[in-house]
Amino acid sequence: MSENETTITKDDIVEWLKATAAVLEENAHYLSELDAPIGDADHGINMNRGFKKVMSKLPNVEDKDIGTILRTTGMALISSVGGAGGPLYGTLYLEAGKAVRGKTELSANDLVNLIEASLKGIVKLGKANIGDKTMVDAITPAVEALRQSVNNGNSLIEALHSMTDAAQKGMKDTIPMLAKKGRASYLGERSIGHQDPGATSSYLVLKTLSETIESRHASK
Amino acid sequence: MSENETTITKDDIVEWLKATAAVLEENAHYLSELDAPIGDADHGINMNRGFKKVMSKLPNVEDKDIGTILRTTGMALISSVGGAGGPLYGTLYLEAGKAVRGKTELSANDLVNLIEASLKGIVKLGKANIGDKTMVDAITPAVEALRQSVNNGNSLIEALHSMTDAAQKGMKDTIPMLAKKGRASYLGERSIGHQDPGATSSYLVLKTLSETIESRHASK
Amino acid sequence: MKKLINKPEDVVKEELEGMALAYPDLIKIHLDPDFDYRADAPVKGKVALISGGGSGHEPMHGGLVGHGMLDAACPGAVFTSPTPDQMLEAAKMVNSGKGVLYIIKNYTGDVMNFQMAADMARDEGIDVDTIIIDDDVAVKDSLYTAGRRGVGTTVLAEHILGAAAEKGYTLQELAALGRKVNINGRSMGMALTSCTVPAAGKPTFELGEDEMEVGIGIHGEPGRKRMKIMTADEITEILATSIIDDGPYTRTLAQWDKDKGDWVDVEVTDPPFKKGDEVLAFVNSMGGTPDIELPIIYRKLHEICEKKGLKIVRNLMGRYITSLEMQGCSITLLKMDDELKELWDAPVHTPGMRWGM
Amino acid sequence: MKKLINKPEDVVKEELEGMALAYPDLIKIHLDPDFDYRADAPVKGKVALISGGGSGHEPMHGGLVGHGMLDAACPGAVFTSPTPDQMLEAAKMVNSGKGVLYIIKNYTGDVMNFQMAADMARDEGIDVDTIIIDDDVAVKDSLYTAGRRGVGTTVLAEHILGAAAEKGYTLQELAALGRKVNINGRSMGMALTSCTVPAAGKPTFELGEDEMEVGIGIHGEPGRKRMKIMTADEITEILATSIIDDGPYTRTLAQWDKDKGDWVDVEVTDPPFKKGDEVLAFVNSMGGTPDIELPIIYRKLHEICEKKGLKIVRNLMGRYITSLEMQGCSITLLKMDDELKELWDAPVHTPGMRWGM
Ligand SMILES: Nc1ncnc2c1ncn2[C@@H]1O[C@H](COP(=O)(O)OP(=O)(O)O)[C@@H](O)[C@H]1O
Ligand SMILES: Nc1ncnc2c1ncn2[C@@H]1O[C@H](COP(=O)(O)OP(=O)(O)O)[C@@H](O)[C@H]1O
Ligand SMILES: [Mg+2]
Ligand SMILES: [Mg+2]
Ligand SMILES: [Mg+2]
Ligand SMILES: [Mg+2]
Repeated sequence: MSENETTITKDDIVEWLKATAAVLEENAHYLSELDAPIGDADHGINMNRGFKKVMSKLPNVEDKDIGTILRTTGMALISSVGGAGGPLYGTLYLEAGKAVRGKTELSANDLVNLIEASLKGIVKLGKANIGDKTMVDAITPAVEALRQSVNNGNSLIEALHSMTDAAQKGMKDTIPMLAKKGRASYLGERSIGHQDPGATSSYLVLKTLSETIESRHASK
Repeated sequence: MSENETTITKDDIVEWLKATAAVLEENAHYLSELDAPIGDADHGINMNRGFKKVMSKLPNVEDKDIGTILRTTGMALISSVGGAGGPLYGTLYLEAGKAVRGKTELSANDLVNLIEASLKGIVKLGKANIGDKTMVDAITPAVEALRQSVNNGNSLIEALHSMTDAAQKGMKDTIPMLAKKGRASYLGERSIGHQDPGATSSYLVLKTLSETIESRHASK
Repeated sequence: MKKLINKPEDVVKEELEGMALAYPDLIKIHLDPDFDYRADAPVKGKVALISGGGSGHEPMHGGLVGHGMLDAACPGAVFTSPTPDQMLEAAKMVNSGKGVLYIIKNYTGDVMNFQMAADMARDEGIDVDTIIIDDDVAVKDSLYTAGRRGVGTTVLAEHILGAAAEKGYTLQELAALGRKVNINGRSMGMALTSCTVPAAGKPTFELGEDEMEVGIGIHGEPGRKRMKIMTADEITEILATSIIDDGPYTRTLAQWDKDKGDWVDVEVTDPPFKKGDEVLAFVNSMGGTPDIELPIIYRKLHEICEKKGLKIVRNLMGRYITSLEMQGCSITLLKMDDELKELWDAPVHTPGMRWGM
Repeated sequence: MKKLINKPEDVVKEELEGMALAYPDLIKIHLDPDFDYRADAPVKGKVALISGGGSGHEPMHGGLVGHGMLDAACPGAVFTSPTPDQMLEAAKMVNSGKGVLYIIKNYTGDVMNFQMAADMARDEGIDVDTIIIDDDVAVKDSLYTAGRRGVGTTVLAEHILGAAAEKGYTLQELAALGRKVNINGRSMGMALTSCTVPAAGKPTFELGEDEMEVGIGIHGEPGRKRMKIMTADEITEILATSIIDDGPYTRTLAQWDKDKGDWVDVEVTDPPFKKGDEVLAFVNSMGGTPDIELPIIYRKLHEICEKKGLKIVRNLMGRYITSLEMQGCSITLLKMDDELKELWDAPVHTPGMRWGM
């Protein structure tokens, strides 16, 4: 039970963002490839460009509170990603930042609130429903799983594992879906059979959070 | 020696032109292919288009004298081939026609005069020298061989064989030449190693003459 | 990838720099955030028009800045919507006090980024309205998807609105005119080849030597369907009849409600074309299709319009809204009236479209 | 082969028909023999300008017919010089009595066919002069070969001469002006990809994915040399310095001697560029290179000209003299003086080039 009291520090968040930048750089090509058959082959390029910008802004706010760090991340993404991904991921981090304004440490519950706020922001902006074949299809089950696991009293690490597994499943579930939102919707039936790039990048972002916390926790 | 008195009739000339049209159609692709590495890949297309036009004009003059038939051929080529080939081949037939004006039968000597006149016209217009890698390199030795063979008292058929052989050799001799005239000259050293398309079409025209006369003679 | 570029990541910036050097009397550029704008901006007493979108569609939009057209254009990375800070800075630069109209092509990313920019600009006290172009009949209609894409009608709207702005139309009048142009314009495109996004380095999609993609967008995104390649006449027939025979199209589009101070969804319906309509016929190359082929399309389009009872009263033929070096074409028909004809004929002077001056 | 055409043999005719339908106020066409001509021809009191050449270089020449440019243009089959009967009939159609100038690009076929046409036209009592454009520095100079090809300077000459003809220059003055433009203009081009002649159905040459052809002509004929692909800046450097650093170039060109009544060979020498020269800089797409790439070339060209002490006082950027869908570009520099600047700025209204009206 003491595990559940593990907290996420400002430094964890900074490390998460750095690791995210590295993961998205590594997967830039892969994400753009996923975007080719049902979009315009730029999702990985866009996200990579955005997180490069985040990395350039991060030093200015590394010693600020988590809310400020996440808001800065969101602003950097909005002004550099473009496409649909820019406003959506920008909103994800802006809303996350708002949800934990002023904090330098997050409890498991704070994390649940943070990710819930992010999802709400994305849905409000993009108006996607579950099943529309978007990033919402990865994040929604992930939030659900995280909250449930935390509520069940599992450790933060365990909860993050559940979140990641749910995100991965949500991502994979986009494959048979017919796209209703974004560029893929132009394809109608032909969008079926392809994994959504935005759902994939969302999974990677969440997985990276889980891995960062786990490895930093283990090494403590 | 009686063989040498074989004459070429108006009908032979008409058959020659028809056979030429067929041969150039058959070789249109090949001639354009030869034109690709050292020119603009159109020589066969051009000649084929030109002889189609000749075929459409031929019925109007089939019962005229050989001079008229050849002049009509030249005019048709000038107004349909375009490129360098148009004026050059047009001149070939125009000058040939002038050389045998009014005739309905040609002796071996008439034929020598006819082809010499053609060559002169081409050289005056195109200013190519022997060795410049043009049709002149096929026609010049052909004329030479024809005249010599006729002068030596060989049969017309034999003389035509000599002409064809010389034209073929002249054509092949263009391969190692560095082009000095026409489009191939832009290539400088890179024109070496390719057979000249115009020399090739000239060889085909002359070979067709020889074959037409031979086959019509044999069937008589 | 074969392109006349230096580094893929420098394409947009270097293109802007080259445009500024080539057209110093016409346009100026701003870097970081990137946009180009009229050299004489802000033009006193005139509403400013701003558009933008992913790069790779040149001359749209950056080459359509100048008298009788746009006041500024914001280029994103190739095929990627630009970011709100670009539209915001551009608005500040060209606003003469009469307000700014954002002309937005209907792509999720473009709409989101422009709407964010509009919100930010209003926060800074700039009077902003937006119009959305969604004219691509290749996309099947539905109230529940991203809807139709904005394609060829955008180019026509940019000049018509630009001419109207020069004549002194107010922001509200321009927004109304823009919406009128949008519902009266329809387009459809096709591709013979893919194109290559510089940063990707390889073709966005693969097409067999005997295949074509019909109903393509302008971002190398796949189209309505893949078909065996056909003759120019057959292709023109498919595009033209898809446009002309398309029924009424209903969707909701976001508009800013000034009184409410919020975005509202407005339901809009396109009237279909009918016999006797006067139209502007626009035959557009996707970039790689050379000028020799467009008149062959135009010729057939003219014949089809005549057969269908549409009278072509104006036309435009050339490369205006492209997808890099993609081979293919699009057709746009815009129903004209006296107002539109007069505005279309008005002078325009931009790098990519010029007449009357 | 992927093209928006019907039958290869119908391309030129259908293109002409489409042009006539698209630009009825500007041009008319004549079929068999084929040419297009100004709708208002013959223009009273004006010398008529006629050019022509193989098709596939659009908008040159057929799209450059109109006020301030050509009176007629004769298209051959793709990449094949047109035939003398075309230029003869065109001359008869547009001659106002002030005579006709044939503008000829220096290719063996073009020169022969135009000279035959000039002879025929003179036989019919039309006053004809000819100028030859041979500006391609990629071709090594020699008095004993076909000489340099006519490329980019042709487009510039066609407008400059067209403007001069509108101003009332005589045939003799126009021929002299044309020769002045020719010796002061130089060009060089390169290709990233080949092009496909419709009748041939496959690419004229093969280039590896990492290769380019430098010093290319406009007919898909191979160039000066094949090289590994380079950046836009490096390519611009090669083209620009080949042009700027080229020494004096001497050759003989055929001219009609009115007194002698015969063609004579005249020796002509181009002066090289020198520090302080004012130039027109022309960056041209070979057809398939999209608009986004040209400013990248222009940007570097501007820098090189500055470094070399050449002052760019006018420019032109776009697709004007093309090789079907070939990707690549060419650069032309034309030394300007007050006369040329004034003529360049004069109005022009053709399908492919338009300003001032
Ligand atoms: N309305 C929307 N709501 C949520 N996510 C969306 C929406 N539209 C698109 N997306 C997501 O954005 C992803 C594409 O992003 P990206 O490629 O960066 O933008 P673009 O489509 O403008 O090129 C899609 O895979 C999808 O997950
Ligand atoms: N000046 C010349 N004199 C004689 N023959 C020439 C000359 N220039 C070109 N040719 C011939 O013309 C041929 C090319 O003809 P063609 O391909 O029809 O014309 P083009 O070069 O205009 O495309 C060359 O292979 C060569 O034999
Ligand atoms: Mg995308
Ligand atoms: Mg040839
Ligand atoms: Mg995109
Ligand atoms: Mg040719």
